[in-house]
Amino acid sequence: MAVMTYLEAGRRALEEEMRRDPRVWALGEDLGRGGVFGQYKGLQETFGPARIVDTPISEAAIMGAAVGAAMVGTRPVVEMRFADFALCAVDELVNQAAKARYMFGGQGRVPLVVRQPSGMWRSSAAQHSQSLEAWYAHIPGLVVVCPATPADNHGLLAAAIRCDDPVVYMEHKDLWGLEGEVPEGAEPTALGKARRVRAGGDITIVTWSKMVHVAAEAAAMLERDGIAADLIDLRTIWPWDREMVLGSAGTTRRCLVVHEAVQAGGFGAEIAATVAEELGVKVKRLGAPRLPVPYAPPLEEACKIAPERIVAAAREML
Amino acid sequence: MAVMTYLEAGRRALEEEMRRDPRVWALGEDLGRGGVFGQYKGLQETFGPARIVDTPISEAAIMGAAVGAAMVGTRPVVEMRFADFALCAVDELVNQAAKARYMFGGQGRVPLVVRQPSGMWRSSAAQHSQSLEAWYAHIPGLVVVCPATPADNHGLLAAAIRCDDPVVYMEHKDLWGLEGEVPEGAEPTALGKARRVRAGGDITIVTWSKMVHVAAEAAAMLERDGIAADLIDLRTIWPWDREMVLGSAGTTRRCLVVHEAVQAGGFGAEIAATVAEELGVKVKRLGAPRLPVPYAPPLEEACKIAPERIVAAAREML
Amino acid sequence: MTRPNFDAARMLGHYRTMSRIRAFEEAAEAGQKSGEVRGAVHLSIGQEAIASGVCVNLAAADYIVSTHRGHGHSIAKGADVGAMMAELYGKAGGTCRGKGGSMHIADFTIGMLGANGVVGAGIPIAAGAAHAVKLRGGGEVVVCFFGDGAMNRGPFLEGLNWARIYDLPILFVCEDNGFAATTRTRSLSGGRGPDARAESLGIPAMEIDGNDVQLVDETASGLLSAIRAGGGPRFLLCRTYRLKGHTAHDTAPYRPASEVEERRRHDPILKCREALLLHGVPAAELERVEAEAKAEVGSAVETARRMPWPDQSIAWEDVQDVGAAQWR
Amino acid sequence: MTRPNFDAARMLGHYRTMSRIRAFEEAAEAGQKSGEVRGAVHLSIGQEAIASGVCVNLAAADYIVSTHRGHGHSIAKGADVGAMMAELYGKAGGTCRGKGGSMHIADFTIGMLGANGVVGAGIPIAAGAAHAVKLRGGGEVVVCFFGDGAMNRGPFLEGLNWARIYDLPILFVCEDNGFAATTRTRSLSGGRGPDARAESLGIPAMEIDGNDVQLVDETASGLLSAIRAGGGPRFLLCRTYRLKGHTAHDTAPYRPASEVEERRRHDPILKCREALLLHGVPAAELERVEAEAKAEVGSAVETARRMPWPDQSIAWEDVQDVGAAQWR
Ligand SMILES: Cc1ncc(C[n+]2csc(CCOP(=O)(O)OP(=O)(O)O)c2C)c(N)n1
Ligand SMILES: Cc1ncc(C[n+]2csc(CCOP(=O)(O)OP(=O)(O)O)c2C)c(N)n1
Ligand SMILES: [Mg+2]
Ligand SMILES: [Mg+2]
Repeated sequence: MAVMTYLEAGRRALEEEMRRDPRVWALGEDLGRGGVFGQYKGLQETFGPARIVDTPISEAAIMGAAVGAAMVGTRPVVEMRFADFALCAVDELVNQAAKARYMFGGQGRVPLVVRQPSGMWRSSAAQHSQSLEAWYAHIPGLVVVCPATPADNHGLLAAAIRCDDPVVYMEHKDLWGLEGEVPEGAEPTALGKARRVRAGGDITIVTWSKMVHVAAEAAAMLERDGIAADLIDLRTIWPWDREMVLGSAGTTRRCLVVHEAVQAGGFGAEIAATVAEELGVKVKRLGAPRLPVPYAPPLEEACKIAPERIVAAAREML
Repeated sequence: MAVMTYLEAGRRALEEEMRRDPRVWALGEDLGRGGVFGQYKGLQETFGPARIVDTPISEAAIMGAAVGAAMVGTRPVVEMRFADFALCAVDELVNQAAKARYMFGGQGRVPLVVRQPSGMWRSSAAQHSQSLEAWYAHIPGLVVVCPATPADNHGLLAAAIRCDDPVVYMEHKDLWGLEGEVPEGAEPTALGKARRVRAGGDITIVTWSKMVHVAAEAAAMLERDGIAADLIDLRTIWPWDREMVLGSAGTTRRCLVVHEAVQAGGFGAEIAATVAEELGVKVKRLGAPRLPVPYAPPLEEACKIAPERIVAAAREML
Repeated sequence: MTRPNFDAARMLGHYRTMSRIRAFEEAAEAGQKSGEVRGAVHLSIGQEAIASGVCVNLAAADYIVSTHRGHGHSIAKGADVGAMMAELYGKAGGTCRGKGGSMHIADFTIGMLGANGVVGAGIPIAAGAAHAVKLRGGGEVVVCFFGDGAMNRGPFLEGLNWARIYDLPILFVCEDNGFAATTRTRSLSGGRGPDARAESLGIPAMEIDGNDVQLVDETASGLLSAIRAGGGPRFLLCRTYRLKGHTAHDTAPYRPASEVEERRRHDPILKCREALLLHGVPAAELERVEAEAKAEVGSAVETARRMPWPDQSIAWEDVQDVGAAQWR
Repeated sequence: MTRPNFDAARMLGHYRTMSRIRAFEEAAEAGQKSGEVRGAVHLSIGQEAIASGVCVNLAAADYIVSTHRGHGHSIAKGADVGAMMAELYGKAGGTCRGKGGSMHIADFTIGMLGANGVVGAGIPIAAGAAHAVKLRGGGEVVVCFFGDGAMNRGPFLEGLNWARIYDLPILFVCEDNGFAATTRTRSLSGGRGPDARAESLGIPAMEIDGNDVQLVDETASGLLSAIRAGGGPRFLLCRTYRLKGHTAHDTAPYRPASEVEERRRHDPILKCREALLLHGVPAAELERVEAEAKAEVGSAVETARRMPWPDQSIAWEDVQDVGAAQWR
């Protein structure tokens, strides 16, 4: 066990995987200088510029080249800098990486990881704040991961790198500095398995990424009122852990889904709809209003979910 | 009233709007030759190559140029050929067109229409068959329209062209040849208003695009068994007609949503989740499995929804 | 006039490859017209010399990346014509198990990394394949085929720049048939052409008659040697002509019959045939080659026709490992 | 040495514009460091001559499209410094009502169509604005600013080709400060440079010292005249240097202090000052101009500080008309 930041945990996972497997390499802008958030710090010194590759501002080629390089037996880790810039490479990710194995009848595989730092962070406004996990969850062929803790940013990134599928890996920018314990020498975390943050029998709260921490606050507030929330950190958005979610909601008969992304068409809809279909119990979602993320703090606030709102929503359902 | 195809109805709407408003123009590949499906036939002869613009294979520039041209007071109609190719222009559509008005504090507007022919058609396989309306519905700033009939392809395209917001306009490729009556000289169809295809009190079926016709078949089959479906063609996916859907589902207490798109993370989830949240009634969705669309007919079939499946799903809910 | 460096056996090989491609394309066209071959089918009739002339210089371990018009490249690289035809027919024994069809034809066993339904998308993919080769210190080369229309897509710039700055073992082959679908490419392309663009990105470029298979072969051979020697990327612009429409359904009314007539006289197979005859290869030999090609393709069609459809259960295979059983 | 064609009044105008930009950038930097200015802030310190030299040749009706580093362009085009500063402070009176911040600074009233958070994204947008101008038969021109790093993005090729083939009234201005964020752009760019790429797309290109405001002004003037006369697009490559880090938080440890020191001697404001003094403009006059610039910006900061936050209700405005009230 060692205490480290979410950022450092990701850095270590990459470093360990690169040591373990010489086929693993990383590519993206400014990686030699440590990457835009410092999450690659020191890696080029360790592995050299051929394995920690500084690229031009060519998102389409970064992603497209990773597809070709993955097909030919290497395991690229693609850095997109901000999830928003991955929108410059959607053909490459969605039409190529996600579909190659299938449309070629299983001949080729595209084992790549696309790191897409996501979410609202320091008033970054409309083009640097998006959370688009729902998009990628909708695309057959892709795995989608949203780690919430240092331990998971370590264990899930390792798992993503070892995975033979293309994985969209969405770190939350506002979590870089979060500290937590990371088990040493542990096996990678299983993809597709949720984590029960705290157990409770009164209401199921399903969430992921930064909202795990906001929801944990809310759960603590509810607890003070004697309401026990079963709080689930989904961790992997696709495939999502239906078993844990349906199991919990079947017991509590109430399922609240909370995410930072825009609520309309967000992945919360998938979960709520599934729970309603399968169990016919109460469901509710909390997500951002359908607004581009604004710059000014009080406006940005309008897009955020405070613990109090989760508490209020949970109360309404009881 | 005149009987015409879905394709011709769209062609006429564009022609009429171009006559009405000199700021309207269209741009895309091979438009001078009528467009890849013939939906622009004759328009370059009528309006000249400056208003029906043949473009290079530059989807990013087609969309990006349309954004700039819209900001400066013209009203471009962008042809993307296949919705799948619009994935080469996502930054331009999602980071630029959708957000410009907002992030510039209302200074600029981007009144453009992006025609994105969608859906499965003649074994076109994974890169020419996608239905991605859920993506665009998730993006603040965008209007999303999916016409199902010739009358609507006329009335909604006219409305989309007159709209001051960027509109993603998704014609279904398998409907081009569908014939139907189109009222002459009618006002554009209101965006955001669903159409009740047939009234019934037993179950609400919400659908759009080609699935309207499949669901109508299913409704006829159900009727033979004495089950009256309230069949709603959503027409506009964002904003969707919550009022009609919730009104109907409140009466029937059952809401089945059917769409051609992949079910996981499809827009059906939004509707089902909303209905469950607001009314606590039975919901169910039918969409494609999470598969890239395969080529061979029996495989492609696995992605399609037959009327019988709708009937079975409806029966289960009763 | 006889030609210098004429190698009759090698040229006869080209004649065979080109005849096999031609026969395949004609069968694909017929299949599309009969409705047995679905989806969009893009024929390379008239462009066979490029595929044959380039690929003869490749080993099985070398890679190619292709376009929507990919049958010829696949055959020239060594793909099995029977499995290819089965793929077009959407049958279980197709190269892609019936999941891809013409636009996604691929054969990874011989380094054919796939056709592509998106114009220009193969360029960064090919650059990435070459990047991987370099990364693992391999000696393979990658050939990236694309059409003149692709020069106006952003990935052209990004992919070529990529190959240049990382000094990758890749040959870019632009098949300039003058058209992007129904539009004359040059009317919508600024500057001198794709070769000038490649040069502006620092990649040495050459322009040749792509209908002269000997010339394509010799030129590609030289360029590939330079690449194998560590010389970095090269660009080869091949002038050619698409003798058929854009797709098998397109009758191409947008170009004058006289133009097509004129170009038919430069049919690469015809040219190759003339050269072979001139160099003393008997006509009977050529006819035998053609007949064999037709017979091979004919039996491929028959086999494909008789082959069963893929079982619907395979629709659920090859999507992904993680969550493989979770469809909704 | 005195300069030919020296117009003291015009140069004094440049001195004023550049001083106002410099003062604005220094205040933005301070605001970012104090935490009052949020988001990412990219300073144009050292690059002011390009904005001033180009924009002095534009009328209010002409358009510009900018980048993430857009303060200078906005000021040179005539945006109100007070409203700009309020925008950086996220206040109600900002040019974008506090919704955009530095990276989305814009002022449509004076034809400033927006900064952009996505590198290269402005290029097709600018081409489209010029397309619209041509379509409606207007006489305006569009200037598209972008950095050297943008030359490696696909939209560079697509947007320039677009401007060429439709013969649009647009001047592309590449501000080549040698860096793309923390990386030296040339190390990741094939070929001779962005001007060579422009030429390969058929657009006449020139390269000049972008720190010499008189030269920028004269060159831009000539190019814009050609464009206004219907000559189609032009490309101007301006060599310059970013005297500060990539963002206001970046201390730029990746470049030697000696290099920055060297370049500081080519500070465009310094150069302009020397020229003015040499041509007899009194130092006091220059100091007055600087003091005015600082005062203007100082009061803009004070006003911005005191200004109220935007009311949260406006978060729901400016999204879209259709479905404006439907948030979920
Ligand atoms: C990104 C994209 N845009 C448009 C299309 C439609 N399309 C398919 S082939 C083609 C023409 C391509 O021309 P070229 O690259 O010259 O290849 P050719 O067909 O001549 O072999 C077009 C426009 C596509 N497949 N992908
Ligand atoms: C598509 C995209 N990729 C990456 C970034 C991150 N980024 C912002 S500015 C910048 C460097 C741009 O360099 P250049 O174009 O030379 O402009 P400069 O910053 O030097 O003015 C980068 C990489 C971005 N904003 N957009
Ligand atoms: Mg072509
Ligand atoms: Mg720069």
